[in-house]
Amino acid sequence: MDEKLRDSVLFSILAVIAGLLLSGAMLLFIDKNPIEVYRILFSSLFRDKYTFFDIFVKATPLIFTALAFTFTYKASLFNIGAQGQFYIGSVVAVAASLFLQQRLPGLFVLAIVFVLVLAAGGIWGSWIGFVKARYQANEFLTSMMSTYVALNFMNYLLRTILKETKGEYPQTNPLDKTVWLPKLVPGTRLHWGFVIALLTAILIWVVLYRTPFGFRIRAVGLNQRASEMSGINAKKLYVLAFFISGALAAAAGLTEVNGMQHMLIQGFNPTIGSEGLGIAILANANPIAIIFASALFGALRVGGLVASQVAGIPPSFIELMQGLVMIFVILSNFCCGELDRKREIRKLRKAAS
Amino acid sequence: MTAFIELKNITKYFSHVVANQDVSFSIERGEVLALLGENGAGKSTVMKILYGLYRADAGEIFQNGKAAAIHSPRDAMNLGITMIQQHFSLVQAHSVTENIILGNVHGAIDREAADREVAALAAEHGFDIDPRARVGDLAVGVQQKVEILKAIYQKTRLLIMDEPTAVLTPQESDQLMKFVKNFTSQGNSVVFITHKLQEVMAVADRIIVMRNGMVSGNLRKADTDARELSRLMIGRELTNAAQVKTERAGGEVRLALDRVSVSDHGAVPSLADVSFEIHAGEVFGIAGVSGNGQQELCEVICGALTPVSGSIRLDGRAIETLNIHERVKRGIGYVPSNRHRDGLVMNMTMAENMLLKTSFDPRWLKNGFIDRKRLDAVSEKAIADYRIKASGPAAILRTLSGGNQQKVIVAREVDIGEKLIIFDQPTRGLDLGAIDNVHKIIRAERAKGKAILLVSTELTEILGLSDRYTVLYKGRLQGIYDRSALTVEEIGLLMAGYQLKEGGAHG
Amino acid sequence: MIVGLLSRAVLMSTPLLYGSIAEVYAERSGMMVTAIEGIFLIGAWAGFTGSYLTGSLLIGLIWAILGGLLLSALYGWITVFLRQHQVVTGTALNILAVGICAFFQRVIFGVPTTPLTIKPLPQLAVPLLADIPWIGTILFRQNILTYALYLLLPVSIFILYRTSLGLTIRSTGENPEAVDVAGISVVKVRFLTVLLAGIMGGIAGSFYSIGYLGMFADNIIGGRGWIAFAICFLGNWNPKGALIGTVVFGLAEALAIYMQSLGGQSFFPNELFIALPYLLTIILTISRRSYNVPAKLGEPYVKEN
Amino acid sequence: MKKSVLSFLFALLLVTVVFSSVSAQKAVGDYKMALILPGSINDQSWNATNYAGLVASNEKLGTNIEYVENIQAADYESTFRQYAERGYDLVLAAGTQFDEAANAVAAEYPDTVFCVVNGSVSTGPNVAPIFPREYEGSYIAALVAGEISENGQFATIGGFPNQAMENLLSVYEKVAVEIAKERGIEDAAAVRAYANSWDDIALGKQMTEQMIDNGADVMFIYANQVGLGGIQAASEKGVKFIGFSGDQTVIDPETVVASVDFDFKAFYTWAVEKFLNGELEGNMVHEAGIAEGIFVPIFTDNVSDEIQERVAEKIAEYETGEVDLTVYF
Repeated sequence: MDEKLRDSVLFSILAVIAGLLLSGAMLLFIDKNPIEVYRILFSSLFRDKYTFFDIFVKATPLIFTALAFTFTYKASLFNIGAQGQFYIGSVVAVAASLFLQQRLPGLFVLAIVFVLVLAAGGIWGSWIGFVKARYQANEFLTSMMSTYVALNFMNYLLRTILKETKGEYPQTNPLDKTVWLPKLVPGTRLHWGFVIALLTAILIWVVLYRTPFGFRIRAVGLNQRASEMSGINAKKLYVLAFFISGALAAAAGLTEVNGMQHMLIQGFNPTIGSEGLGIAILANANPIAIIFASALFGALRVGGLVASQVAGIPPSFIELMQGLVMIFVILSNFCCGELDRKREIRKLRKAAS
Repeated sequence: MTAFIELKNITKYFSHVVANQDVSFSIERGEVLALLGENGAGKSTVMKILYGLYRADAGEIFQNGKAAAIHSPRDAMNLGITMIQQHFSLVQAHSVTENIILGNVHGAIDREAADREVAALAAEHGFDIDPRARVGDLAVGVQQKVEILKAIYQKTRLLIMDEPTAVLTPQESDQLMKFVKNFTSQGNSVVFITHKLQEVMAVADRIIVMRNGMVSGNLRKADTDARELSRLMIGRELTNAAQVKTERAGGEVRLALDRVSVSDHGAVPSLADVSFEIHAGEVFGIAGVSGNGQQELCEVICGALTPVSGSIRLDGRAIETLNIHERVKRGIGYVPSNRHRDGLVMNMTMAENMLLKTSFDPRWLKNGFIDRKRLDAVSEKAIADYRIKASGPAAILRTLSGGNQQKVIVAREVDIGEKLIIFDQPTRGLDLGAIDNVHKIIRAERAKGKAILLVSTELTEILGLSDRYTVLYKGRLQGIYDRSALTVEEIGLLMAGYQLKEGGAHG
Repeated sequence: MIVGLLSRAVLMSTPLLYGSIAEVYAERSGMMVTAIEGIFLIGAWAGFTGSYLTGSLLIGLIWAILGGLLLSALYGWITVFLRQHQVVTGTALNILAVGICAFFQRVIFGVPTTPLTIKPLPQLAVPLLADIPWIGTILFRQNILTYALYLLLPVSIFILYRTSLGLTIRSTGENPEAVDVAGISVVKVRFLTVLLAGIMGGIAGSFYSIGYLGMFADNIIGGRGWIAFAICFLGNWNPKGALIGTVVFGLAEALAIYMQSLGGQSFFPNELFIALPYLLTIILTISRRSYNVPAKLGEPYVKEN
Repeated sequence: MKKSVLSFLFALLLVTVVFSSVSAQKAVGDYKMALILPGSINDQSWNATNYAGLVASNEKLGTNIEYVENIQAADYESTFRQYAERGYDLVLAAGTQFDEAANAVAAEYPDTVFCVVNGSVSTGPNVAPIFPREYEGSYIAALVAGEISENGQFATIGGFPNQAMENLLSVYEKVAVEIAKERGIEDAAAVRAYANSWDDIALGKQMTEQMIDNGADVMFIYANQVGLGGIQAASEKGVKFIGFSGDQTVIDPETVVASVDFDFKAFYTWAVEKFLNGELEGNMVHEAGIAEGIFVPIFTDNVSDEIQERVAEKIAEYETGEVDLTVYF
């Protein structure tokens, strides 16, 4: 077991390095010195307080979407609709905040909004689980389609009833300061959403590994038939797992709207769903490891932005880095599996001879 | 004269087991070779290597004295070798013809011509098969004929059959044996993989016995007997499953099924009008060829299936509408025949598997979380009580041997089944020591006054353990008998669907 | 006007049908090509770049095919040979494809001040047929890629149901072990269908850049690869079904654009039309009765345990 | 006496300080300036146009404006801040979508001037948006469109329906229809649609095709890359297209017979010069239009000299202030 864990950590690190090396080599095509670019990229992270804490600002929603993917993944379900669930969460967060901000005290509003966001995201997610349970509809397909539906729903609202009062752009009015998530570190953008994300990751770990409910989720994921034969209602768990998954992704909407952007804009964070998936894989679907993997992706994004300001590399370089890192992580999963197999065979040979 | 096929020093490792070690033997022209051994002895593996499905880690294969490079089944087929897998390799959704010509045609397919060709081939060998029938709709015995036709279609000279009679009635088995004799009389060879001694004695010319991945005997049938073979197979003398004399338990009726029917897909009922009672302190046996409704019977009692009609009572109370979870609470334990699929989560720990069926039970909770101390203690106790070879409660179940996995499930179900325990094929794939162990447990639980439903395809097991038994054929009971009421031949007829009194074919 | 609408529906359906037939082949062998969006994008980019640099649409098309082939080969290598998860691998490759196209677009073309355009594939009127009223305009005044499709569709049906290759492909998705035992390499079959999907996906992608628009933009595909993916499900994994599914999507899109181009509506939910195909997919997925999903779709084939 | 000496000394000090500060005034190239772009500079439309403005300013004025591309909504504020933190004197951002962020950040960094191109909100002494009066540009486009239309059917596509967009499209439509009617086309009319996208080229092409099928004979699109698809469609259908925001006649002079080029080179140079001269004040929107030479009509040979002259006359008329376009809003 220990060797396995060591391999998986070692290979994940190697995979990240390999991904960065290969994408760095691409920089030679545009006559940039990769070493110099990476030096700027990583040193810029520590350039000032603001930039440094921005890593965690970026990581916050990613933790949520990665957890969203993970939670259903543990039940052997694929929720790739986190992007749409995030949009639903964002819409509800902004609509409820705008509606309540004048009427109730700020913290009170935040609490209500939080509950509403979780409920809305959960319901939006749970129908995917429901049609899977009831009609055996492929959840991969339905969750993917649900993102486009959510996106267009959001676009419609932004173009009509949620549109800013000056009526210029498909975006909402800014929120009152009273309903902002409070700042965590003064002089930076880091808000309490990050703490919520950390606690959520820990909570999800506890739920999965320390409660009967989480146990059943994992059992269904590892052997659905045996679980059902053991009296576990897999269909009910499908709906519940998707409810929680949807609520988690929607929570990212709350932290982004109330914590960071303080309004809703069309085309808001269009990649956090797929990045969340990548992070979940990098973290081997471990809620605690997700925190670190999210910080890495956050760092790549923040550093990449600064590097494109300072070193003049095109912004597509960030996607190149992320894509290659993900590919290498997948390859490293294969290597770990092979190493494990070889090790077992070696042991057997020794025992046999 | 050189052998048709010769295997030399074949060695194969799987990730958790040594499947074959230094396996060497030959296959002659025109002979029926039996490959005998317990489950997991490495019989199938070595044949899959010969057929090119697996690649050996060491060793060589010769055909007619020449080294043969077999890297894929295609190579094997080119050498005239075909293998029929234990669970068949047919595409359920495709027609008989499509299955037979798969891999054996090139370019465009003239469907009508292919159908005609297959029909002619079937007629030639006396098989009654519609080439256009969907394989998934055919009975298992017929599916095997499709597999055989496929081999003949390829003009094979060596036919390897993996446990071919496991799914057949004794009468169907006889037909198969006739085909084998006929086939080998034309100079072809057959390898028969089996763990059944009687079969070996009936059909084989020569016997290779395997144990723990190694060849433990290579004998002509004429020179050996069942006693020697079983010794080679299990490593020690076989003691007859002693019929322990126990007085008939006179307990009250514990489980009562009354005209229970289960419909699978609406058409043919998988259980029809099944009625019987099991008393407290009684073992009730279900004999029959597998696939005749045994699994449905177990599942309808444990709650995984709902009957379309009839009632099930436990201690007089109707339970047919309760779900699995509620029946677990009422004390019904169930050891399923396919433990990997239905009873265990292989990638979880031993302790987590102990929790699987009772995760709703508040006794495992402490402040809303799983009480791991308690769970570990219970698991430790199971490890001690059942002598489970595991490093501890945290051992991943996959790393345990098959027998120890079975012990885990038995330990759990015995604990759950305070009233009734269902054992479906509880000894399948276990070594003799483990079989003994399971039998002991069944007797002990009986003695405690539990009702026990024992499903087995091994007649010796049924006859050795049951107080009363029945035979299940196509979802119907073929009468209920006391332990010593019938001869083995009579039971065989019942298993094949004949009624004893009328003597005519049933259904 | 209605003729124009239908003609445009056929036009816009063309790449979707290429893509969904590509998926039909792959999924029949058990492989979900979840990298389809990325393959479309690479095809669009390589097709444009090849055409622009060489001035030949044919060479552009070849580049597109090579581009699709390359990405699908990577996908196939990881999922078929290394047996890694198909959804996860696809997600990674889709992100990577965005990076590659945008990055190398910059590497090759720098920052042009005027739009880079090429002359897209011309509409060719088929003699005689094009003069049939209505149908002529709708079906026979299209470009060469659409005509190729008229051939590809029956050929695909023939291959899948009337040839040994088709039988092998279909069997691989249902029961790979049977195929293995029959002496055919499962990984080869699956890799082959994935490559085939790469080729057709590349052509589909290039349709947007060199078949229709004559230019390339980073988000030129914008989710259309996923629509092709969805159509394969809706079409019950056969080319005929894919055709029907494509027509439905094509009509919905054409209708959405028709409504949009009428203008003058503010609260009218255009978005509903844009989302309609996706909603339709969900509804059909739920309501479909005879679900013909290949039994081993998405499962890697592991021989040894 | 002492007092006068003191005051003299004080005055001297003051002069010295002022003088030295003048002599130490930065060279143009020493100003730290940056431009934030919402998309990629090779998008062949909005971002490319702004980038061209930056290049022109750097070349003509000797400034050293840096740029950063593809900034997503979530990073507007942080990007402003990062430049401000690093002591940039002027931060430009291309697009009104930056308005909120600029106004939010500005108060904390009084030494930095925030200038949103196309912006219209200014709530601080150091927030100085610059705004091209796009409706003046669309007026020019309408002058051409009205003259060249054969059936008087005008069609327009906008990216998103914001106020500025609606104004400029209204001016275009009403003026074009008016001219067509003057030319005797009684049933002249205009139809307007929104793509709700800035970058879906295929959508632009399909919508345009549909509008042409519906009868339009002059197209006018202001929706970045969406417009590129529109030109493609117009070209295939043989319909005239009035280019906007860039010199789109180079794409296809047979189709794009005329184009209103936003001279962002002039616009940027104008704005940056204002800044260097200390005239880029806050709390107001700096508008520029025909008078500032931002909108340049470009004609191809497909527009007759006669029409070109008439258009030039009308523009001259406008510059004298005789025409009020706001009545068309």
